[in-house]
Amino acid sequence: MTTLIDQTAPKLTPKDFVSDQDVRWCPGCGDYSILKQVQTVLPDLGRPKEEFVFVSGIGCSSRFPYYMDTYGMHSIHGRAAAIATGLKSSRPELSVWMISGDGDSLSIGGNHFIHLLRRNLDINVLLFNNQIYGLTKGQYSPTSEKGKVTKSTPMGSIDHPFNPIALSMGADATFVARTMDRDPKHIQQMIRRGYEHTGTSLIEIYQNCNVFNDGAFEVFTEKTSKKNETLFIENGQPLIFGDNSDKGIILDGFKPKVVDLTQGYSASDCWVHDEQDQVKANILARFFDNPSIEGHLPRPFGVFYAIERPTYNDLLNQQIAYAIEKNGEGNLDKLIAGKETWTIN
Amino acid sequence: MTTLIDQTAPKLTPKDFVSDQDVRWCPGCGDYSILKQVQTVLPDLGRPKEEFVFVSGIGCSSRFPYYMDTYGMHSIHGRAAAIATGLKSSRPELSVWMISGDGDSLSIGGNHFIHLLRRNLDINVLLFNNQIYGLTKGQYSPTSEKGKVTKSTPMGSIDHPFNPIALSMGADATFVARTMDRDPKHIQQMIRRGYEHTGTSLIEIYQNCNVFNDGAFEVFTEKTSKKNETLFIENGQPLIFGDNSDKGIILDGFKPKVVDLTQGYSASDCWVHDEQDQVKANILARFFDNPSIEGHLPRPFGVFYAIERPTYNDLLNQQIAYAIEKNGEGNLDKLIAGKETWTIN
Amino acid sequence: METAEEQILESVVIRFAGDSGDGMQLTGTQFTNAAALYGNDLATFPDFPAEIRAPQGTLAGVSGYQIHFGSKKINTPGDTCDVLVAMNVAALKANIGQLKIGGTIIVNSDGFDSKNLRLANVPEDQNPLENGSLDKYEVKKLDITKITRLALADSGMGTKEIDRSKNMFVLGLIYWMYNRSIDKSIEFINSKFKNKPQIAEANIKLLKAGYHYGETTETFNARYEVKPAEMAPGVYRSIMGNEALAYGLVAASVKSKLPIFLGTYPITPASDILHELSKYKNFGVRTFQAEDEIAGVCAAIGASYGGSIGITTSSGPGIALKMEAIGLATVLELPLVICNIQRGGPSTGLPTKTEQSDLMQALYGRNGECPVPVIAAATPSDCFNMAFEAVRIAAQHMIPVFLLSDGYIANGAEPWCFPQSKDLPEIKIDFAKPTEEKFMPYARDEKLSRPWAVPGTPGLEHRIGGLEKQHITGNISYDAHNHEFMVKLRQEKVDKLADDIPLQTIDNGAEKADVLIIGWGSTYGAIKTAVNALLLDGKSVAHAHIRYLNPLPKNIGELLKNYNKVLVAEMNNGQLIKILRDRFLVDAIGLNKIQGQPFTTEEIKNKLSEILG
Amino acid sequence: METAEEQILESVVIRFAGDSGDGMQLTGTQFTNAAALYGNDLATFPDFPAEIRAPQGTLAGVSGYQIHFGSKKINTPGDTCDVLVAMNVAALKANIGQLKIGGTIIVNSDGFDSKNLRLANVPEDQNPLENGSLDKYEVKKLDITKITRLALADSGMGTKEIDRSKNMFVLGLIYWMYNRSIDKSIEFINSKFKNKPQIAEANIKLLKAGYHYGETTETFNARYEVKPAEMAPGVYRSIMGNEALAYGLVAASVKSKLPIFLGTYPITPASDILHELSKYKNFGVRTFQAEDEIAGVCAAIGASYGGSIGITTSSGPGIALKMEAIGLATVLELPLVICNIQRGGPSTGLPTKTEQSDLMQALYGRNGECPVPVIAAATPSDCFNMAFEAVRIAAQHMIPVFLLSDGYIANGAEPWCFPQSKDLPEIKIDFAKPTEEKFMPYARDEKLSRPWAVPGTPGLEHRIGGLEKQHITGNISYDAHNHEFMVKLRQEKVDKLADDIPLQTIDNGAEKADVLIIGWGSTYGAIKTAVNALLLDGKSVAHAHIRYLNPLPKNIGELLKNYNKVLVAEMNNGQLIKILRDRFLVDAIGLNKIQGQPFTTEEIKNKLSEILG
Ligand SMILES: Cc1ncc(C[n+]2csc(CCOP(=O)(O)OP(=O)(O)O)c2C)c(N)n1
Ligand SMILES: Cc1ncc(C[n+]2csc(CCOP(=O)(O)OP(=O)(O)O)c2C)c(N)n1
Ligand code: SF4
Ligand code: SF4
Ligand SMILES: [Mg+2]
Ligand SMILES: [Mg+2]
Repeated sequence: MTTLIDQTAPKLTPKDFVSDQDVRWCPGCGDYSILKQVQTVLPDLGRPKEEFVFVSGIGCSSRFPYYMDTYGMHSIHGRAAAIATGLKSSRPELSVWMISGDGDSLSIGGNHFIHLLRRNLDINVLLFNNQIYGLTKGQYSPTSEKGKVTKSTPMGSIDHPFNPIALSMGADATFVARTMDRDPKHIQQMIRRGYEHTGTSLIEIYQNCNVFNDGAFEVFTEKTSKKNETLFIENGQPLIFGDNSDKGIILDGFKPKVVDLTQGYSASDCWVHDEQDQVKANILARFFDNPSIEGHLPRPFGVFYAIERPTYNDLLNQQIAYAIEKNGEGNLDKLIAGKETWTIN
Repeated sequence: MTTLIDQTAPKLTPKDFVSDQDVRWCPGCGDYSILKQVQTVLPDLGRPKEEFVFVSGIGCSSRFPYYMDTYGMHSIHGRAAAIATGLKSSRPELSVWMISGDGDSLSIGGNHFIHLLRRNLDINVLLFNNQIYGLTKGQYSPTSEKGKVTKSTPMGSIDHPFNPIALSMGADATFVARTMDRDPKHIQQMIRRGYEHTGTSLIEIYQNCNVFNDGAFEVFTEKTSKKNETLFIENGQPLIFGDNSDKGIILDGFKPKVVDLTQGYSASDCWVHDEQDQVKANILARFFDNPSIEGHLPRPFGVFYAIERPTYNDLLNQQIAYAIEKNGEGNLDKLIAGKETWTIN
Repeated sequence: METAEEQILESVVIRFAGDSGDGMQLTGTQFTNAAALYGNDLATFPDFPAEIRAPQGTLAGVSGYQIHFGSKKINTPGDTCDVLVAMNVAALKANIGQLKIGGTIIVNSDGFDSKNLRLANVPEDQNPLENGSLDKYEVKKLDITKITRLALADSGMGTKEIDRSKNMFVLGLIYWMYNRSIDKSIEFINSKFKNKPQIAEANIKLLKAGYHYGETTETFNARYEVKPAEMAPGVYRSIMGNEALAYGLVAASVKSKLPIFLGTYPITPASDILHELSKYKNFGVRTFQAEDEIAGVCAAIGASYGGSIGITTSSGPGIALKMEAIGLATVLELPLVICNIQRGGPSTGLPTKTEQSDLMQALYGRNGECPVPVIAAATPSDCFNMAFEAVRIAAQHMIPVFLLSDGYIANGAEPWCFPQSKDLPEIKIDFAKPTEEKFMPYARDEKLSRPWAVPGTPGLEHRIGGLEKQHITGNISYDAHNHEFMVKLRQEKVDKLADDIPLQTIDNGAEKADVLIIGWGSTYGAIKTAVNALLLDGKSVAHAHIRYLNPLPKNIGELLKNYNKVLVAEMNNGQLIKILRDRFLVDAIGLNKIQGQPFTTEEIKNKLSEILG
Repeated sequence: METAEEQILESVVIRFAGDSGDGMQLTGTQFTNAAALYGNDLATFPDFPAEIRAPQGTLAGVSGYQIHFGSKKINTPGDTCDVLVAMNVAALKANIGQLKIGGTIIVNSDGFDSKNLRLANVPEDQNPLENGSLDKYEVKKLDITKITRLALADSGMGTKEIDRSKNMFVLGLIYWMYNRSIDKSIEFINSKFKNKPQIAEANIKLLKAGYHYGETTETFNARYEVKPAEMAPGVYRSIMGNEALAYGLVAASVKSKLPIFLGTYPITPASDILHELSKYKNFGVRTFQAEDEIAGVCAAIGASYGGSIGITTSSGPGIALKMEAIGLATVLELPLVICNIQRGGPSTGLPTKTEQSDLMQALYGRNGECPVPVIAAATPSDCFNMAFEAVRIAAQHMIPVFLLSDGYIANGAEPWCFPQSKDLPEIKIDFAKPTEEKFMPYARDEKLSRPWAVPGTPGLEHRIGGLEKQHITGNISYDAHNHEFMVKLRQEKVDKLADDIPLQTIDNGAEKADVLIIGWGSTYGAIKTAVNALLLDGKSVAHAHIRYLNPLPKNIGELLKNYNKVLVAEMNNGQLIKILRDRFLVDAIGLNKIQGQPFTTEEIKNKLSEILG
């Protein structure tokens, strides 16, 4: 086992991040691709691997840490955010990653999720959204579309689903992005961006569960429909999509509209993406129609929003440092004695 | 004890909603006013009082149900939303009210809170926000401002606070409003609006805790500052405020700006409030600056957003009705026998 | 063309084992139905991995289904099997230990190629089909994959899809071996693939191919006949525990006229109750898949307050989360049924394996003095009875009731002579009605139960909550003596329930004997079989099976005195035994198995024999 | 002007009682400090309502503070009081039952007007100051309100503000009665109102007014002297349980060099530990006020994984919520300290009252077989020792540890001869270090403890989780025998801890006697006093106080055999007694009080006398 303190140590490769455990997802599961992309990006980040910690909850996706040859914890359902918060607050120098599913983070773990976002701990959150409970064999999840027929909803689900991007914006997240299992390059890009962001980076990843919810994201991932149904957003770039980059988004007042760039509109008419604009990020978040609806908007992928705000871990550790600076390191005898003592001889 | 089934029964009065229990809040607490306004509005709603149920969690505010002579449950910390969900789903004809505090609903109960909003049960939520934990004697809450010194934050809080209106919007609430303990007429108005809304009505009420967080909302409630610091929004009306209604809000692109209506601008230049506009409601939700900041925006009060969406309780009960219509009322013998049986003689 | 000789057997145990993707659960269930319809008594034991589909070919991915069927009374799925179907090396390796010496192995030889050997960690030169290690068994080597592909060569289906039908060949073969008709399975296939006629046809083709293979080839020199069992007259069906539990709840709902409200969150092995109940909307059953377990139980409490029978279902980790709310329900004194389908713990533990280790949690897992009734089902069909009982007790006594089941009986099947609706007792519920006097929400009847006054009833407006309440009025009370009084009253309410439950009986054996073995829950079948055998041997032993764990039946103390030794068998590290020792100061001995697997009859027999000396 | 005669008393019990807004807690605390500094031994008992400020004048709003101080050893706050300060009718009504016949009542007569009578539900014609019902006491009627208003007439303060200073007058008067200096309280006032000099001045003025009132008027014909107690030589301070607990944690942090991470959510009566610890950032203490209890404990687990000592604090309902995560920590085998400051249950129960009813929850409140060590503090200062122990055990044995305290000792005070840092033992912790061999996260040392390998250490990368783990490697294992092995191993790990804790001692009385009374936790003082009295009477009785509840000290079984009868006194409906009966089959008798109030010495004496016959 190589020791990696040495800065001149050989550069890490993806293989260094592969653990000795058999990967046990169903053949064809979208989780494989995400695992691979993470293992691809990590060696490039220039950090020794002992500094990475992957914390997950419970769910198919949450098995992830077992497959990474880093530190890791497969915890309990919904609580990864809280565990990661404790770890990052007390060990701010570590690179902490949270792996979770739509059930894990938006159902049982919803509260920790929104609190993590508002506190803005410097943690990278990969939210595997397959719009289903995979591990428990196919009940609907808080991101499943209304009307979905599953084992627990034989007459169709009646829950209005969460829009994870909108929810994250409402919880004052400082970094919000979306990507998909079938676009390796894009996942890698998003993971890198998330890593570079100081604060909680929420990356929603559309992930196909080919056993219980196959094809949920097909229109976004399949070659035939992808270009017309997805909108890849990049900071400073106009919102353009379509088979031949022939469609654009303009804002008509506050209403986004699709325009045809071959018919009178040009790229310069289009809305230019600004990652720091909260209002516009909120509008983009609402590009969330069912793709079967006439006149629907394409689904955005990329970084919706990214701003800087002090992190909870920094603030906490600054208070510690300041307290020591101001009062000196704690003196146990003084503490125990308190303000008033008396002596008996 | 009068029986109220009789439709010709005498009209109810506020007194009919006063229970026989001593009210035990601290003298001066903002909760008193809210209680009074609810007791004032209820008789006017034209519903027999046995149809009202008040469900609360734990906190000073959550003692509320004891003081109402209706059905009620003082439950456990954070869980009022879940209990109310079960009650309303199974008894949709009841008028269900949820009483909760900023700790109760945004700290421990945060998950049930956002799920209630997305499911859109027809429940009226009164969220008493005093930006503190009152009952446990003064720790900071998820709505306390950063830097707040409390019993648990001697060096000031380092948590970025939730913006309850923005969070509710992010959770796809269908009715979002804000009011304050010190404006009885406005509370009454909001309660009535909330009651009339079909779906979850979230009403945030700024409530002064004069023991542990006195004056938190002073700038909004005190005569001297109120007019300049608050913005009362009404559907279809321009956003105007100020001592002599001399200030207005216009939108400069997506940026709201305060303009002087005595200096070149008129009411017709101002942004006209539209309760059904999600984008604008989101912008209004972000009028949330610290009032001590130069050039800050006034704090909006009123209905931010109100749209119609089918309620969970209606959809559930429709499925039940449809199932009965389609398959006939359940036959127990058939159910137990299942598809295949055999007989032994 | 009857080449094979026919033998009559009293009972047979078959174990189907293959990869998670091989459809062994389906094969097992189909054969179970056929055996049941034929009139055999039977018991089954599905045993599958925690992963949805663990990597193909590995030991972790092996999925098994065991069925024990016979012409005599069958109480367990069998300690060992007579026939082992093994679809690959891993399946063979994982299950060979359970096969009787001389037993039959049906292997798919294609599952023993280099790749499969490697995946199962078997060195190439130790292929069990070749190294003689199976000499003590009768091995039937068939290249089922090849046969399947050939049979469906011109079906137009892809290889992957074709391979998935392998299990139908096996099923057909086994039908032939045990002289069963394939008709019901054909019906099943047709209805399952109603919208995919091509697949239906392919499956049926293979089913028949399997059957014909048995008939045609000379691979099998014997064919077996297992006659119908002598069972009490009546109408029967095959039933699994979770199904029975759901039916029991619905039956109680019908008989009490209380609509069901299920508030729950999916978790293995309890989710199927949600799946079942969500189908019964025409019974007025409302199911709410909540955001978590806490919301599930709280919604059930809200519904109970509104006059429904609130139910919540889960397994260990989820039950842990519900405890605070169950405490609330205890103080509110509202009906609530908490079903814990136990699994291997602690923590996430062994989610798909069985265990009985949540008894202490049910009894003591809440803050404060918070007693609640706890009952447990003994067999798959008993889940029906105990679910019915749970609702009855909860609603008539205004109290939360724990119903314990476990993964073993939840997924196990047995024939069930099911009751008729008209023979089930009514569950009489009287909601409070307005009277002249001021309504007292904490007044009590002779059961110490308080009135159930539902919102909407004029004149009964009242408030309840989790703070200590004043006796009778239900107002908040911080009074010292009232608190002690109420704590004791809540305990007495549970204790008094003993008047409303059956006395403990001796299930098997004499009223006085050398050794009494006590069990609870799913250990019933194994204990029953073991004690039967020992009684036949003339041993002085008896079996009592406790269904009512809190309060215990009133006569248990007396009953224990009739035996020199008491053995308590549990699939945990000793929980009920603690209660019995504490209550009766009896020096009971524990027999404990904590392997995620039910007791075998042998294990129990051996321990009893050891004690009998 | 010494008009009053001086009497020397061995000990005195004073109870301050008034409205929640009357500042009785502050008055009590100030007097406690003065008595402590004077060298008295003492014990206190604050007793306040659940509401922040219940409606003024009502019984629900009465707040009390009792102090027992003396020149002899004081173990309890006293069953009854010698002096009762009653600021209004409600306070008198609620507390008169505790006053000794012939005791002194100091009443604020203004609090007995028509309004106050009405609020306290006392009919106008039954004013206790007038109807002779107080004839058996010595009543000192003072219009404290009037005096206060007069004294501060020209302070420029409003009436409401002025009235709030009433308690300072009372304090001054009591200082005079017991011959104490007012200087320390003046210092306190000056520092408390540093930024409000006007209020400081007003308070001091009244303090002096009270003192002078005693000196000048002839209301009091006696003044008392309670000499310093004979206590072991050393440096003392006054300490409350929650404070001591926080110091104990910090001390253990210093001695182990493990930084503290507290993950918690406020709840009465545990919040003060959070308040205390949040002040000690310069000790590297990190406090995290989480969004709920689950997040609190989970964050602590995360921090423990990172090499801190993770701590979580709560009371009953919050502890219930933490159980699933504690199960996880048990399987992860990470250090974790769970402090439960118990209060009256079940459910929300009696939040500000004391109880010992969460022992079973600590032992059994999780799913699966999930044993953890449980220890309990006996007195306010003992909270220091046991908190130190909890950290030591958790960190050295890699295990979650429950530390039980309760509302009574958490808020009660006593003099404490506190230890010096240098005299506290080191807590040696060895984090795992990389070696040549592959790292095995579930390898074990002789304590059966596994290595603590913290992220950031090169070469020790490993994954842990809540699924059953393979022995040594820590990999997921569904193996049947491994599971049983691991369940038993986790139990053995707890059992083996018995080697690392002190043997049980007899606190008081003989090694062999007629009756042994066993207590745990905060009942210590009352039992001690009762047994002392009986021993002086020559009774054959002894007292053992159990601090280590799981595992029990190894010698307990032996020890029990030396007594004919065993009495187990608990502030619950019988919990430890269940464990002892189960484990040792001893027919122990229970003495149970479930009134939200500690035992009185009398109650224990009476029960013991009854048993002694
Ligand atoms: C406390 C608790 N409740 C429920 C479960 C059962 N459970 C495990 S994973 C899961 C949901 C999985 O869905 P998701 O988080 O979307 O992950 P996926 O499997 O789809 O990747 C559930 C309900 C559990 N393990 N623990
Ligand atoms: C499970 C649980 N955790 C913690 C508490 C303690 N507790 C009671 S109320 C409360 C917070 C109160 O704050 P908020 O909801 O804002 O209500 P307020 O008192 O301010 O009206 C807390 C922490 C509890 N009762 N139960
Ligand atoms: S069930 Fe779905 S999400 Fe889970 S491993 Fe299989 S394909 Fe992936
Ligand atoms: S503590 Fe604050 S919120 Fe609570 S009753 Fe008193 S003033 Fe109101
Ligand atoms: Mg999912
Ligand atoms: Mg609050």
